[in-house]
Amino acid sequence: MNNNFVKGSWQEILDWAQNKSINMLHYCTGCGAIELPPTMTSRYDMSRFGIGPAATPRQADLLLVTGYLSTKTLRRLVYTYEQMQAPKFVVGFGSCTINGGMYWDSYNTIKQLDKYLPVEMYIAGCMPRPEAILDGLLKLKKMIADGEADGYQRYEENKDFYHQNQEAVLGEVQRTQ
Amino acid sequence: MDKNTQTEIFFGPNHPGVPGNYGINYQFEGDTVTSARANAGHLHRGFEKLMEERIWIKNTALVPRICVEEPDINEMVYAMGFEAIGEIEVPRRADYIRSIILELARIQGHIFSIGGNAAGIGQYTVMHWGTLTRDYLLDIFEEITGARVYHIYIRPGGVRQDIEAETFAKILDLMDELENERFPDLEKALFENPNAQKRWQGKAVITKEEAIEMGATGPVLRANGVPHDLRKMMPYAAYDDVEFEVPTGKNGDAWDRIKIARDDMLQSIKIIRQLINKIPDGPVQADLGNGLKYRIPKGDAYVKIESKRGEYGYYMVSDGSLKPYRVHVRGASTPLGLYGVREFLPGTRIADVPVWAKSLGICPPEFDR
Amino acid sequence: MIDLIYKIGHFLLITIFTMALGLLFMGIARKIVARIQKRYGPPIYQPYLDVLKLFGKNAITHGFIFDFGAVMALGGVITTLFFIPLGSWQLYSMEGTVLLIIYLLAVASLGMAMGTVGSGNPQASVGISRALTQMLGYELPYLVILFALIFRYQTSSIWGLMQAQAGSFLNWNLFAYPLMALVAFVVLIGMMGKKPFDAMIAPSEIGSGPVVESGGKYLGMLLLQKSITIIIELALYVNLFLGGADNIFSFSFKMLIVWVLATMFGSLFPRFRIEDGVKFFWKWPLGIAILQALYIII
Amino acid sequence: MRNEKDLLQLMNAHFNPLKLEIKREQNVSLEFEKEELIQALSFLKSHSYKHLSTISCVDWLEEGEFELVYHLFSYTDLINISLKTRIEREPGIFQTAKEIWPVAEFYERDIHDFFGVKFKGNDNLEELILENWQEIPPMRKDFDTRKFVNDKFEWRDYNGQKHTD
Repeated sequence: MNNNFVKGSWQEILDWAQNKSINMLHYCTGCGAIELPPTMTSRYDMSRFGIGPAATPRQADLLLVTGYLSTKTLRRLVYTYEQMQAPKFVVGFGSCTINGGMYWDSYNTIKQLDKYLPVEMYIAGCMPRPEAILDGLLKLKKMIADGEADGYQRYEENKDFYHQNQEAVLGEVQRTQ
Repeated sequence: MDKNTQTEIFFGPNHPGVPGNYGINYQFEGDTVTSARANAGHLHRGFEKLMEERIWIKNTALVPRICVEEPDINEMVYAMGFEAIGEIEVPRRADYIRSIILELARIQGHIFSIGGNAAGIGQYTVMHWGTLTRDYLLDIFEEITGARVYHIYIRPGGVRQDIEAETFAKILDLMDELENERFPDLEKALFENPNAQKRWQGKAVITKEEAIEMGATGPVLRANGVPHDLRKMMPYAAYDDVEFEVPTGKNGDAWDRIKIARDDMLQSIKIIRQLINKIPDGPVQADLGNGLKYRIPKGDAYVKIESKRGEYGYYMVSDGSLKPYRVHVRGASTPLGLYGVREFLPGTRIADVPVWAKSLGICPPEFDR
Repeated sequence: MIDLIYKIGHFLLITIFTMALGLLFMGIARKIVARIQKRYGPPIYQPYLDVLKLFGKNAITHGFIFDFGAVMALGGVITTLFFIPLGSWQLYSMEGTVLLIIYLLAVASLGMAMGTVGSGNPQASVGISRALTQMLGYELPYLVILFALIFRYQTSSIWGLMQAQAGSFLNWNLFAYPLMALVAFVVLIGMMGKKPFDAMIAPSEIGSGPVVESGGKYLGMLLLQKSITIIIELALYVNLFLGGADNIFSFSFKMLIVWVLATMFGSLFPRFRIEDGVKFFWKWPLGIAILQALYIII
Repeated sequence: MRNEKDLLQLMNAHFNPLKLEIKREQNVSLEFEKEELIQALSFLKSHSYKHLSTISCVDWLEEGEFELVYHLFSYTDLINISLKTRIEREPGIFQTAKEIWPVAEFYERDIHDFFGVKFKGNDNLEELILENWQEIPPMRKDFDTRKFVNDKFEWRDYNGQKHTD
């Protein structure tokens, strides 16, 4: 992965193009995923903002973590995140990704998402409504256009912080590169 | 699995064709699945442990989050379990309102699964129409309970609040709209579509003996012509006051199950109309004293109701304290999701694996809990 | 020398124009499908943004075969552009024969096949094996039709076939041989991989088939390849059955009509399974094509 | 079509259950000795109780026993029957019901995951729901989930004050 993210006018054009067309990974990790179909289909129609579902991590730029994460899902999520290509963004859904939410004392779910993956933005709600999802994604588009959405760079820079936390919960994790 | 002829596909937790966060690792040769294994556990949050840490009334907020497609089923079974152990009499009006909520949830669940099945075979238009129709039902739920999906409305002893008259009128209008406009569209686009019939006919066949042996109930059993429905066999809430038929199929394949889902919805509309016309007056909540100090005597009970996928049951044990001693959740698709994948998936084609998984209504949070 | 520069300039102009037109058609298709599904859908210029974004992203390569596959697919398709008369523009299309086009299209899909095998993902190889079987399916009726046409007009060059339909629109092949045009329309949907014949890129079964491992610029190249393929196949159909056109705008307009019809037709049908698709091709279209061919020969 | 009482007489005639109880209309529960339960299961299966809803396990920590509950249902009698038995907590071994109902293999694997009960005759008892879990089975009463979460995970602190204290 080349690390020289040069901040030039070319980068601004790419940021502008990135925010106009986002491929959201179709991976419903938690119970919040039930509010995604209404957002993607006719009533709230996310695709008019250029956000559409992508079938595989390779083609995706946006990783929606929809709700709580059991440790088993966290392992697969880390693999998925590392398969995705920069520039990539993570959006945390619902209170379960912020502070464990309803399952704060469950032995099998993680309590804070941003200890394991760089999170651009959280959408609050114990399953946020489609309007909240759209509002959040529009804010994300603005952040991308202004170049503030640099989660993937933060992940590169303090890679060992994230890897330590992941290994603390998951034990050994296979690394791709 | 010999390496040279068979390869393995992780029809994994992250895949558009899989129903929810659940994986099927199958080996295939040519285009046919040879062996398969369920890769469950991705949605495990330890519900039963959490329920033992919370007092009775607090669990009503936790319980609907078990199965996301049909939250009201969990609330109902939890309330029925509490009332069964404590021998609590629920006012008749609350029974009627509970049945209305359950039937609305059934319609919402069935439309969503028909949309999901259609998306599995590439018919995205029906998915869009189905999810749009479901949203109208969520608006009704929002009007009654204040929330779209998790309603926390059915409580031990009754329901949280009454339904006003104009909400009943809205429900009746929606039922007419569903029956005269929405369903005929779906009928023409999907059920009269030769392609869809060809994609579903004869696929994912589960015979009567296999279903009973495995403990699978609901559309999987009724698709073989067996009219088993817990609303008829063990009537609960207000189902003994309404008449309705139990739709059945003939040869137990995906096509019959999806037609049963459609006929179930039509029956639910009939039930809701009868319930609204005959609803008695009276209180909607039995007087159980202060919610924070609910306490029922020592005892246990296994209660079950008919969810859209079949028998959904709780085994609840109370030791007389403020908290439940043990709650065991029996999801409707547990036998199919774990055992059925290993026994009945081999032999199907790769193109039919999503048809197999979605038409059998495998809902992973039920057996991951 | 000047002639060579003129030719290169002309060639670049055609390629860029075709890519832009193809992406515009894909944007229109997404809008139509969205309207059928009672929603707004992305703006018409969305595919341009997708391609620009894709070329801005990093991409992981799976070895030389993977890269070469994508380049070969795009290259193969661009070479076929030489030989197709696009309305008034014709580079070498004097010599372009129908069989050459069929051969060059096969080269492009073989290139994609090589690329996906290089990616090593089992879902990609299942996808590409489906694509090639489907090609087998629709090639048969298509060749019967082409031989019938060639026999009828005694020339195999597209330009010749197009000239044969000059004059009033009455002697377009669409009206001369309506059944054959219908069969060619169904085969066109199969060639473009639109629903109900998109078993090879079925997202819910094999995670978008051959392109499952290609992200970033590889996906951008394959998107461009798809846009050019659409234009080529539409141009072939318009030339053979709608009498081509003298200027590029009426040519594009005719292509647009055929494209809108194909999209509407496709958006209401679920996906065939791959062997049902091939069986369908060999049952009705092949039968009608043979009937029509006999009618011409006798 | 038996009603609840006939069912109890039938069971009384063939086995000697410790406790018979009609809990509610269409709901009956019986308690058996450890050794007799498997025969009672196959006996009932041959008498139209073909549907095994699920197998539950309750951990009675004070009495030092696990309680296994088998829930059956008959499509002709329309009666729900729960067969209970008690096994000691420590060895926690019981025979498998796999031969009678093949699906029981997964219910037993689930109970093994959460309670650590070993079922003789059920060979694949490896992890079904949890993934490389080192502590004691989580659903046992002596496993404290809040203490475990305190050590392994870290709650978010809102300027110095954890959201849970």
